[in-house]
Amino acid sequence: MAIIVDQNTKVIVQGITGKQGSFHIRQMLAYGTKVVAGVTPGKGGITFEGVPVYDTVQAVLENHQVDATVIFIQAAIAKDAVMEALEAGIGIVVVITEHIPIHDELEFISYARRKGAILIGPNTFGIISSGKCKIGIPPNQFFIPGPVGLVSRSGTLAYEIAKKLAAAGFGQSTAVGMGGDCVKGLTFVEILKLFEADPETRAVVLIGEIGGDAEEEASVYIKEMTKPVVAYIAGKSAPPEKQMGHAGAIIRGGRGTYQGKVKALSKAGALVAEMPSEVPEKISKLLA
Amino acid sequence: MAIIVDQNTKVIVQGITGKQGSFHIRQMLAYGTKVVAGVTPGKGGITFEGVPVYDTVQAVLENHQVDATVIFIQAAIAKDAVMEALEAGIGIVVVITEHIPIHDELEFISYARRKGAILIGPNTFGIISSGKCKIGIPPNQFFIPGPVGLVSRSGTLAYEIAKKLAAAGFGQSTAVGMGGDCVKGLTFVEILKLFEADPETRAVVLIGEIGGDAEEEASVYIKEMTKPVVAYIAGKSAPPEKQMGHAGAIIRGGRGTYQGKVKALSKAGALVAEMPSEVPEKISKLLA
Amino acid sequence: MRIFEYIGKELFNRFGLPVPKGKVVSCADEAALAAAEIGPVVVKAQILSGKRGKSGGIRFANTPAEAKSIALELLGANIRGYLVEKLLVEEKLAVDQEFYLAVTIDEEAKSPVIIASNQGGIDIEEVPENRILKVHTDAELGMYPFIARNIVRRLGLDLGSQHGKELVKAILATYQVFQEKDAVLVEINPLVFSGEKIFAADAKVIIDPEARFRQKDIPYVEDQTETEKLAHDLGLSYVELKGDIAVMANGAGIAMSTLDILMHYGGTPANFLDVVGGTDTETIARSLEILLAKKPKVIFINIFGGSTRCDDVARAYVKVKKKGSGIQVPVVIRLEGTNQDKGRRILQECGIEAYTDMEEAAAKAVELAACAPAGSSS
Amino acid sequence: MRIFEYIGKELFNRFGLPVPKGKVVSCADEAALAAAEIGPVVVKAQILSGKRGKSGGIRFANTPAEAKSIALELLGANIRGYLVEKLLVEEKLAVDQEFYLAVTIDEEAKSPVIIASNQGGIDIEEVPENRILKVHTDAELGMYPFIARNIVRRLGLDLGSQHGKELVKAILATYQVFQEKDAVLVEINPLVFSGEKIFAADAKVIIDPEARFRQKDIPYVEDQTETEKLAHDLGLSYVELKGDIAVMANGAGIAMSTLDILMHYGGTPANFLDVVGGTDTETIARSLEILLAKKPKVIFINIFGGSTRCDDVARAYVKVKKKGSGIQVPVVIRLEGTNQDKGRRILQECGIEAYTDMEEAAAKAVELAACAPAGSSS
Repeated sequence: MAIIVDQNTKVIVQGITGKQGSFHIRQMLAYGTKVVAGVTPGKGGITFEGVPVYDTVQAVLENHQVDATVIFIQAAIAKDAVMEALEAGIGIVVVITEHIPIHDELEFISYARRKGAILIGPNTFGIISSGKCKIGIPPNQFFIPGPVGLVSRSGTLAYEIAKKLAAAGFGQSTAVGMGGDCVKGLTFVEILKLFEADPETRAVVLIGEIGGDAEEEASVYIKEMTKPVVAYIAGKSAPPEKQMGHAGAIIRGGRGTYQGKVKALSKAGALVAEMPSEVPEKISKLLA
Repeated sequence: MAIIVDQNTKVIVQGITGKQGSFHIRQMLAYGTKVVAGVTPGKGGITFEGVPVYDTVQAVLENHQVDATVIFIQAAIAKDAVMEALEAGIGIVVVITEHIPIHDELEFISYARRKGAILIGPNTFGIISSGKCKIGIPPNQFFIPGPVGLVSRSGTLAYEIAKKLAAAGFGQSTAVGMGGDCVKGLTFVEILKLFEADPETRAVVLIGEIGGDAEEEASVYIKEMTKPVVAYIAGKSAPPEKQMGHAGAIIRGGRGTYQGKVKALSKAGALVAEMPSEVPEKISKLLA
Repeated sequence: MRIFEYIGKELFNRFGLPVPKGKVVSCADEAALAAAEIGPVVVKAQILSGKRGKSGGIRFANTPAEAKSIALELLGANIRGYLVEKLLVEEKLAVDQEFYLAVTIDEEAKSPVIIASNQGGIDIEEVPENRILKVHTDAELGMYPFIARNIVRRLGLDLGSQHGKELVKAILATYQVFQEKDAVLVEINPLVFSGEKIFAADAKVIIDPEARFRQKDIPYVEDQTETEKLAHDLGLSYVELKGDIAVMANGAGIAMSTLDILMHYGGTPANFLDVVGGTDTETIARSLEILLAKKPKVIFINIFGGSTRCDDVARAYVKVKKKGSGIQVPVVIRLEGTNQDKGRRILQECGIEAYTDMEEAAAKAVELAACAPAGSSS
Repeated sequence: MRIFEYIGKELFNRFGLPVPKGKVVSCADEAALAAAEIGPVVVKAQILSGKRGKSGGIRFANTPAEAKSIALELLGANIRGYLVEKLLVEEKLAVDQEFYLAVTIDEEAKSPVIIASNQGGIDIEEVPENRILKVHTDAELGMYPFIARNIVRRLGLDLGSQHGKELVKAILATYQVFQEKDAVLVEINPLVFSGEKIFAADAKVIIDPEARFRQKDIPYVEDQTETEKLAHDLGLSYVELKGDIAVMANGAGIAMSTLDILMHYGGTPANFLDVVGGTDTETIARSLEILLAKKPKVIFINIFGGSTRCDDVARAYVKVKKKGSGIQVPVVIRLEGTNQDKGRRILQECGIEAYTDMEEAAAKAVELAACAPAGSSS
């Protein structure tokens, strides 16, 4: 078991021959992901890394069964690619692209909701069900099967902690990147609910950051969860009102502060780690 | 029984104090329709013909339960009124207004479909379940309870034939105006299906006209119906390629001709009347 | 409402769809000048009709002198019932490939539809069904580049090629014209590749007449007789026909049916006039005067009142009757529906007994027309 | 990115939302001339900060002389950390009623939200919750007049009144600016009624920086230091801080965490630098040079490779090291993730042993910074 994706998930890569796509298709294949096809307009007909390339998503669907797609398309035209996938009826859309205009994001997130599709991201590292399927960009070596569900707003911080967990002997059932932009498809709460229901997941690590109120929202649901949650929040030392890379990480009107998030999470029963290295320590105690 | 509306249907009138709305609210009340409120922006708070008037549909819904709305709003701004009703969740929207731009119609028809609402029209006389509820503009006196379901693209022609039916002793279960524009919400087929399922309806009169292919489409379903259908098609003498008032009544590329429609209907088992007066004669024989 | 080819091409140009270099001229000397500037040209009569080629309305000229002589011939000529007042003098393209492209509305699907074929340049009706692509769009969702890419792919073009990219852009631009200009049809036949570039070699654009209020920048062409224009200005639907019984009815359906019944009884209608629902006394009176001015043998007023109220119609009749030269032709009136008793009484005071049955009334009108001398009203 | 009030008002004007009569000036004489033309005026410092009123940046002048003297005082002054270079000299309105109106994005609802209150003119944070209206729209469906009518009704205005109608139009125009200009915030406080008319008396507009490529007509204000600008031109996220340990990390989350950890060990970061995923050797080298130029005591490079490849980072280090004046400050490098072994080897050839654990590496960087003399690199 795992959440959202597993060893049977058939994946396509939109933007397969681009700079990002061409690098990560290799990594995904190496991880064992069932990549059935790629899309690059104008490159239809070629084979890339052993994977057939098509001009459009529709062309793929005329030849393959597809469960999920991953978008490596430059920000300015990413909306078109996401809409293409959603319109074609693909049920899981992972949007790696960062710097997408937020008005474009609002539109395709709304359309995904209307189509009943799961949209992960944008500006996410993707999703990885350890040992089964990786859709996105995390380095392969730190994601090994295990009892910990991991969800994060940040990519590298998630890898960091996944590695520390692995070093401590704890693999992950599934790791999901919620995405670093202001608005996103799947949220903490939706992901936590899936982990709560997943028999393979015994504890959840939530990696948040300052800005927005995703962690405060998550706290409301964590209160109801039967599985333990360990949280780490980045940005304790950030000066207020300075944008720290993620558009979401703006402290606005006193909401979204480090202190507020830690308080909400603690009150809900989550264990909050001060430093990344404390995460495996806390997990270790919980699952001992 | 009746289709779509009955004596319990709670109706509001959008554009209640306008020229059309103010006339027809009286007629609807006289017919016994349960008109619970009206909407005219800027007139909220007054009472008109005994009916409370509100500024917006939302304001009505804060105070009343509503099943259906009828739109008497000028064409240029009708889309806003229809979207207002749909967005507020009203399940039956009857659009009397004619001359609405077709791109506006495409949008609100698509939105109605998305919201699962029944949209009747635009450019329709409305719907009348005889003796129970009238939403729209047909003259009251010719619509008396009876076994005939009536559906028509044209208003006055429907009244004409309803009157002739009544004179011959046949009232109507429900009469529905499909609307005279190129695109419409409820179609012949959808309405015929409702009549087929309605125990009170024993036969159906379908009034069509040249142009479009609504009658040809209807024929496909008529073949499956257990109830008899009598049809009358206007426009036998119309010269080709001349627009006859209804945007739908353009004969294009040979499709939509009088002869083609009559042939399709006859083949499907419908009895086609040459003259309006033949309609009650045929019904009379069928229901004798 | 149709617009001239050259106006359609101005729209295309505005939305980034390339058209051949060209000039609109209204005299032969201008045509020669344009040809001198452009080189070998096509001279195209600007009329609101298709099939211009087959009717001699599209001609080629290699020299300014040739262009002038063709212009002299075409200007003022009548092609397919239309007077030629303007010509489009356009660069003659070296055509490498021709496509058909249109965006219109599919009534059954209730959505816009893009129609495309790689067999352009001939009537689309003559292209085999399996060579015509129909792609529906969602009116709420609108157009996206990926939709255009799928069309181009299915037309067999390489999306990576210059031609493929140009065609994607052309489809997007065409859709934008359709969407933003409230068109019910934008048709380009042919859309051509000339070298690496794409051009809309023709432009058939029909704008939704109901959207005219928000499309004021388009110079509409009046494709109407004087009388039709008068009626349309009143907000009525009017079409001139060739018979001798003038018809007024309320509602398009009943008006069409009225013509059918008149013909059934052997009469011939002089027009189609739909006094649309809710029209007031004054408008009905004005439209009655329009009918009178055409000097029919008989006038047949067929009203089944819904929004239109019978008393308004009766009052309109009385008003016209009492005014100026009055009403000199026989008038058959049928009144039924909203306020019918009031209307009937008003007419009775005027000495007219209204009919209630439309078929009976129609038969009477045909009978009166058969008896009346030609030009009876003068 | 924020834009100046006067540029926001130009946008409002373009979308049909009235603003007070005004002129932008950059010298005191122009201010006097503007006041002479307009009458009693408000002189407003054009800086990218709120709370200008409380800081003396918004002043009233009844005469041109007064306007001149205020302008002399404000121009060149520093208000809330910003240099005042331009003033907006604007008609002083007779204010009858003040509203608050904003359109922004609700992250939790994932949709646009209109925020309105009839308690305008004061900080919206000070208005009681129950006096603030929040209405969400559907990003796909967009804005409709009925939504504005409901807001106006709920604000307690008569929709039939002139004020009611003006406010409906103002809400629609404000939303249009938000939608068409890719804004993340359009805030008007106050929106005022002066007589029968409505005016946007202030304009706070923030444009989505990611949409800058399609909003080229807006004159953006550079609200960045020189170094920040250099980094942003490379496509990196960079914020200047006050400490002495220069930080490079890949990913906003890990970069933030890196600062947290440095401070946890008693260090102070000199900056936040996120070399976003997938950045190449050249860009990383350039950003390393940017860090060097700020003369920190220590540089801490914390890379956990995903899209960013460890060998690219190592090569960038080697490149800068071998070039010109090289690298004169201690550098602590932590490499982990994609191509980590390759990266490690490259550094080893250069005599550097990369750390694998970021906390250990951070502790080392703090230790080195504590030992280093001030301005160690020169």
